[in-house]
Amino acid sequence: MTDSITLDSTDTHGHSDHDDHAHPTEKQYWIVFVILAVITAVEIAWSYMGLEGPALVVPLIIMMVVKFLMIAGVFMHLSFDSKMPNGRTFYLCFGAAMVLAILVFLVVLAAFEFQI
Amino acid sequence: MAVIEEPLALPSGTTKARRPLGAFSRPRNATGLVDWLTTVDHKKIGIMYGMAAMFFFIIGGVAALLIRLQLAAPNSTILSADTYNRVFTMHGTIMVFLVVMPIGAAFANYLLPLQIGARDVAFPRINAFSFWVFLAGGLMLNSSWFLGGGANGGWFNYAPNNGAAFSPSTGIDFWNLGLFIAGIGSLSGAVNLITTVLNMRAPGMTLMRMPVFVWMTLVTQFLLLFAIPVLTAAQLLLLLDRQFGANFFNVTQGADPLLWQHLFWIFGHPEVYLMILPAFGIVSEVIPTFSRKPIFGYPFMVFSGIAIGFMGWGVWAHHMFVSGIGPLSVTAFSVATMFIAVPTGVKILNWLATMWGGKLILNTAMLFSIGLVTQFTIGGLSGVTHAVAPSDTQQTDTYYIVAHFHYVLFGGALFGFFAGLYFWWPKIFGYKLNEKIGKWNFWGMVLGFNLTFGPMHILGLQGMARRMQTYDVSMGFNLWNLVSTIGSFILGVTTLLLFVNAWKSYSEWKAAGRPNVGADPWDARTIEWSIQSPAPEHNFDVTPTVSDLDDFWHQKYAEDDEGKLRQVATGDELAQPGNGEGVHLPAPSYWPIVLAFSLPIVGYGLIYSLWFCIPGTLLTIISIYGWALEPADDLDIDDHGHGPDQEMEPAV
Amino acid sequence: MFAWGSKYFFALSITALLGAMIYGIASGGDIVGVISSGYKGGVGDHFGYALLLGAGLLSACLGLLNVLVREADIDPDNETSTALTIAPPRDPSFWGVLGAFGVACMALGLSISSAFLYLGIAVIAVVALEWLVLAWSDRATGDADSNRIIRNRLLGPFEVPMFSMLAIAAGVVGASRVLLAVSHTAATVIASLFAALIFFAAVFIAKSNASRSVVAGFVSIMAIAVLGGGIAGAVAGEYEHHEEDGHAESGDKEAESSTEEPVSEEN
Amino acid sequence: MTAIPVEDAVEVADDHGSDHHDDGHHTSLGLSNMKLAMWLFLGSECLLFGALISTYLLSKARFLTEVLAGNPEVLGTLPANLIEEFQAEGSVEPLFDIPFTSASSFILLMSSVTMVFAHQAISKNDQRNTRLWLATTAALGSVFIAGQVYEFTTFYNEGLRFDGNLLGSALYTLTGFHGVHVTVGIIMLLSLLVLAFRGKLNQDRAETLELVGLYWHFVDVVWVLIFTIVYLIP
Repeated sequence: MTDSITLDSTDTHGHSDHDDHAHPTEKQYWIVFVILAVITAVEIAWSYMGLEGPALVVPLIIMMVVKFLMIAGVFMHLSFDSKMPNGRTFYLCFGAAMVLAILVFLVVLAAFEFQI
Repeated sequence: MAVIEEPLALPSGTTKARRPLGAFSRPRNATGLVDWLTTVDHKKIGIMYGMAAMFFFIIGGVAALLIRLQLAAPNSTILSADTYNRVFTMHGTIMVFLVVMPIGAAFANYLLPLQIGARDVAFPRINAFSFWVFLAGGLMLNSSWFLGGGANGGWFNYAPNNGAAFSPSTGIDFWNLGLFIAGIGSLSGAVNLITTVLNMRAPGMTLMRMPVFVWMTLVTQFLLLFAIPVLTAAQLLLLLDRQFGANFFNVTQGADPLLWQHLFWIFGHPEVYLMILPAFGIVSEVIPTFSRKPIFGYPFMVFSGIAIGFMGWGVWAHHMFVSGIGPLSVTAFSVATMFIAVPTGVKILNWLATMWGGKLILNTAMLFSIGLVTQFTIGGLSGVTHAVAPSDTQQTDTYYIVAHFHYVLFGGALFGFFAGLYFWWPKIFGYKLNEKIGKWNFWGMVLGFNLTFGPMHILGLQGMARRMQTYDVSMGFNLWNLVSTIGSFILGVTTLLLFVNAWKSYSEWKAAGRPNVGADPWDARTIEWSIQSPAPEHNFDVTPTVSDLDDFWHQKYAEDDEGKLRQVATGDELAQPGNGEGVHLPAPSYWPIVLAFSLPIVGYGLIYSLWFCIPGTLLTIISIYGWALEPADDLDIDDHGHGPDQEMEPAV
Repeated sequence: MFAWGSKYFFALSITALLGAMIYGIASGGDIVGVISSGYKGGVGDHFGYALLLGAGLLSACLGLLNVLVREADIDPDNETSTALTIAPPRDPSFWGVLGAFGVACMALGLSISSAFLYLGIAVIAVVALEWLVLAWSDRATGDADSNRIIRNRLLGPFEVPMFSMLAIAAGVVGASRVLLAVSHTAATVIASLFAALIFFAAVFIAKSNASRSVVAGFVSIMAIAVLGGGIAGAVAGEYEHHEEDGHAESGDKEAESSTEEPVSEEN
Repeated sequence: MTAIPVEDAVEVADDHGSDHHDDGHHTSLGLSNMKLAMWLFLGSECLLFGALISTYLLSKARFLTEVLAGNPEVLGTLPANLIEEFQAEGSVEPLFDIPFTSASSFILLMSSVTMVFAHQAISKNDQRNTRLWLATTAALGSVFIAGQVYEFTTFYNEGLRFDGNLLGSALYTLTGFHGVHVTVGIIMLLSLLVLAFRGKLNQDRAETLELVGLYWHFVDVVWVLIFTIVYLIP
């Protein structure tokens, strides 16, 4: 199973289970792992820089989101599974929950801020 | 799932020899009680959901009548203040969690696979588990009646009153753990039914060809899937507070008890919609059938349902306008709440437009549907008055609120469910319910219902607070409370006519030698009417191929040369004969019920003695593994018999 | 309907339940409390009562499962052949040894610490269960292979999760004792090194053709390191962070690294 | 892999069930039921952890307000040195041992990558490496849990009690709940390992392993959130 077959066969059959062509290669996993490790290291370093307020929080949040997306996309195969027919369903089910959770709980925390 | 498939059955009738993973064999050829306890048939599970809900309905109804009896006259002492607190709390809890939700689940279970042309749900064993765990939770909740009294903090059990300091009796523990356990059932049911709708549809049944009921159930299950965990989280905090001394709602430690209100209502408002949407789905099936017209604006029906589902998440704080959440929050949630009236209004208009110009057949099912449209509209209108924050500030915690939510829940949800019962009864049990008693049932309920809850609007505006145990003569509440109590007894008696009707119709049918009611007694529209009544165990002999919305109706009626609509076949001519030869059904299993009833043991352990948790947890773990390692006697089970309930591996 | 396997469990259940009541009353409970499982009034010694009650309920469940499941399953042909064939010799069993260990633990617990008592009771309970099922399944049919299958079918759901949890518990308790016995910095370093060692050893094994025995050797050395380190750490006690006494800590660290390093080279 | 017969590839439905053939062998969306169900379950878990994380953030904020205001009820639940540090920093950061937690985060991250290798191995029907990676993942998970036991013991020794104040309740609940999820994951991995050693975990069951993997990665993702939100942002 070479890479060219991977690309060709992805669109022709939709069996997610057993369709291992669509999944990333070991090399990709290693690259992602190294990137994740580096981001984590940067995060920790950033937290030791003595910054305060948005300068501290915003980059940390951005790095957290990037890590989240990389794990969900590559390790959990979301970005690969969503390329197959109807594969976006996984994406939508999980994404809807995620967005809902973020919005709802941000509103809750905001409501406590604005409370009398 | 399995691409590498093993032969289903050899011609000789023997199956290929295989080595199961271990564990116990599955029950085979079970009959009688064991059959019901181990069944994984979605129809039997649906019926059991319905029966369990009716059982709890009677308990909740008795509680309601006790409340009304207490309030019939001023300074009444029938119930002590403490008992009164317990009775109204349990009434609310039972009616919401153990009656309205499971009746919705009953219809969803019975009808969903039939309406999408499936053999069963995606995970039949999880389906059985969902029911049993709901029942286990419900029974545990109700066991509190005998073990020191039920919960007494209102159905929402606000913090910090729900803490051990203010509610030292075990009632709230039972409330907490019972609903916790029942919530597991709702959650697994939601996962199961969503998978079923998305993945088990018959050929040609595209999303926009699904009956409205299926759509509304799908939205409902998504609401459950996302709302239940929030309640579970809140209950976890309460559990840790009460049983393990945590401080989440401990005000002396600086905790903010509003956290409970937020979490509860983030769950609670979607909960409101997930109670009413199945009923909306039911009347959206009944009204077109008896108006002899297709549903008006099908896409609008679907999208307004989805819109309700989404917007239901943005309005929870309108339950908290007077709790001090601040003017900004009040304004934002007030506006959001007004907007949610729009999709609901769209639905009402669509039902009216469906009936408009139709040849209405006013049988009991249709009457109950019209009852929903009218009564729910009244409740919806009083709901809009709550959206207006200044007005709501006056109405909060008065009987006006009680009137409002009974108009939407009883007048809405329950009328819808009664419509559904009268409509699908022949499909489920093989005989029609008596129309004469049915009409008594309907008109009696409308009368009793409005007599009970109509006056509560007035009482509320007069200033009668809800949850108060009694009132003084001088307060001027006497007349309308008496009217309300009289109404409630009319309502109670006429509601029981359903049971009378079921019994009488059955005995007449039996006396007449069980005549076949036919596959399609109502000349209905959707594909569940294309199979025999009662629905055979295997559902469809051949999986239908769907090419239209209301496919069955389109098979029966076609346009002739002049463009006029004519009947080309009757439902009974088109119906499948009900021959299940060669159909493999998922095998029954002991494990769902064992697993479900192992959870309350842990629950009782948490309340009484942690030592009880040990056998409970052991039994839970063993049954999870017994389930996961259960051999599939029936090879067909491989394809849709397993669920990924965390620890489960497919037992091939 | 009740074959003797289920009778066995039911008898056990009744005995245990009766025992629970007698024990409850004997240890100061009252009769109503004992019968109502502690709902009304005292049950005497909670621990012993709950244990016996739990045992009774569990064996009732097992008996019920037997009736429902296992006994419907006996092949009549094999059933009759039981009488004809001589029961085959059992596989070598370690349950007896483990049971003796449990009794010893219990005896130890009575004089030293209640933790040993509980451990002993748990071990004895497990051994009793295993032994009962083994003894019973050995007579179930005349065929040793199907007997073993029957045994596995009954005990698989118990053994797999129990094995998993014991493995986790051993690893977690052992490793955390080591971490607790050393300073914060050392804990961080040890945890990182230990995880990195596992990770890179796995990568190395995956890439190489390391033989089964090498892998098994590595795994057992790691296991011994964790358990041995855990015992050493537990004996050394928790590190006192405000004292300058790093003696036990450095000793532990050396012990850890000295067992680890040769292994990675070996691979 | 090679096991996919050509007919299957052709037959699979690619729009909403239009060529759905028989009961359940193919699904309307062409997606696996179990995988869909797993994603839905994980979706609901998002809401659960969302609620717990917000509870932590709120409780921590309220706790700090009380500590800074010198509420004696709250101060009484903590040793004096912790209170001084909290008041000096204006945050609960002095409680945490960031280097150690960072190591834990790396360990969990490693276990995620070993999990995908296990899935890759079983996709290639490589029994040896499937077992190897399953065991490695479980071992790394156990090290993480051991780290959590260490961390909890340290917090406890420093004077933070579960039933003492808001911070203790919220912190132990959130991280403990995550730890329970990791433990359940390890139990699942070890169960798979037992099946693998009994020779029952073959390529047909790659999906089972993938589902456990999804759960495992989700738990890792939750830790990514907790690590940043709880530990790094004061």
